[in-house]
Amino acid sequence: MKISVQTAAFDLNAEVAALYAANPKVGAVASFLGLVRDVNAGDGVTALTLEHYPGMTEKALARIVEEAQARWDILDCTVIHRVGELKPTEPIVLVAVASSHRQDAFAACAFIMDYLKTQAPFWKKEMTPDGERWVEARESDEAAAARWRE
Amino acid sequence: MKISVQTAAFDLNAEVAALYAANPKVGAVASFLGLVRDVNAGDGVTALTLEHYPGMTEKALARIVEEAQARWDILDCTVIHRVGELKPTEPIVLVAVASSHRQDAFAACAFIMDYLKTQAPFWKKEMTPDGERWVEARESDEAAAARWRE
Amino acid sequence: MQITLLYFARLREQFGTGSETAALPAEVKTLGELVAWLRARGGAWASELAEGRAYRLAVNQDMADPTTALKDGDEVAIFPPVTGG
Amino acid sequence: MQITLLYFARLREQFGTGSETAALPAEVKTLGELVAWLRARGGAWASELAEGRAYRLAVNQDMADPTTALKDGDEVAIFPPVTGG
Repeated sequence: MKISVQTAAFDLNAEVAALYAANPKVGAVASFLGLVRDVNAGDGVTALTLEHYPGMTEKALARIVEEAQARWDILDCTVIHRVGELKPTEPIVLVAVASSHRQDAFAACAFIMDYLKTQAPFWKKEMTPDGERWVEARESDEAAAARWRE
Repeated sequence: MKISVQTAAFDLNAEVAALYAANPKVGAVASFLGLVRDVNAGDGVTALTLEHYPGMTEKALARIVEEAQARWDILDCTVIHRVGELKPTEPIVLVAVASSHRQDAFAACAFIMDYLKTQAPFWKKEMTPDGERWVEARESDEAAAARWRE
Repeated sequence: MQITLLYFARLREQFGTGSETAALPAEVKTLGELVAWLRARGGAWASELAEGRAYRLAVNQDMADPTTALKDGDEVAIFPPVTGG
Repeated sequence: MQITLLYFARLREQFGTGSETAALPAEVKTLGELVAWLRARGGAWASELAEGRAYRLAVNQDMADPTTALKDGDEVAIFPPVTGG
């Protein structure tokens, strides 16, 4: 398991290969890449600054991964979340889950993303032509996380 | 949209970047990588040979992608399936879906994989210490595809 | 009418060929009647296409079922349930 | 008792600080009582922590709620709903 909070970009090939190349039990890797968009809530976004709570971030992510491991058969997993200033089309987050079978990989990957969105202490500030603004949390993200508790 | 049936390996970085690097509307890329495992149904697997039905394969994959586009908001999508002889830990299939939002990307990616598993004319033959054998279709794959029709 | 027949994977191996051109008798008008006609060849044809065996049918590269009508020049494929991905 | 208080994102900006050390009066025993005590400072404290405003609480880097009891040396964080990913 790898959890990293970092300013640097990451190498998708290397991160995904690290999950399967040395383990021939892996039949499936589901992954998710979140990217900075140039528009949000109808306004142009020229850059994004990501703030986090050092210490709690890693702890929260580790707990989310543990819960995913308890629910599904996971062979390995990587969560990388970037912080600092990012431009449109830059990757923000990678969640990649390796499993013997695809259903476990898909479900665990979606679960980790839904929980990360509501439980991990990151905050986005957007730069727009009208100035800076903190991104508001979305009800739909709370609903997405809640469906795993049904 | 890119659909490819090929013997060559593919570059995950390049394939995924092609979906988002030039399009700042993309906020999410969900991807799935299927790999050759060294064990199946309890027996060791030393290699896999993938046969397909040239012409129908591409047509079937294009139809599956069209159905995904009709169901979800997809900005771009890539499906690559390899054929020929592959060894354990080698990638067999990549499905990557770009969308503005993660739920569409995840759902479309899982849907395409479930349909590919039951509708696209590929067949796997395994080499085991006891000889060659054709892989049997799994009921669970039919059930996975059927749940999208409910 | 004349059609092209394609076989894949286990069926290709069992039938000893991947393709053939067949001139169908007048009474063979549907995919289901075609399968029955092939089954009557006996041997691997009878056993692989027996009732209860799992096989799939395609006409002109689209999945099809036994009720599908055939026409001259069709490309018909018979193969085991698919196992890619 | 003495605790460390951390503020993030919009709250950090509105309060004009990211952290402080606070000596709590004896009657402040829970997170809910701590928030009420901070709210009584007025200004941004009153408006950002008003009833009905959305904020989240953590104690020693775990999510917590207003009923959570405080103890000496705790690291308490107050922040807006998270928006990463």
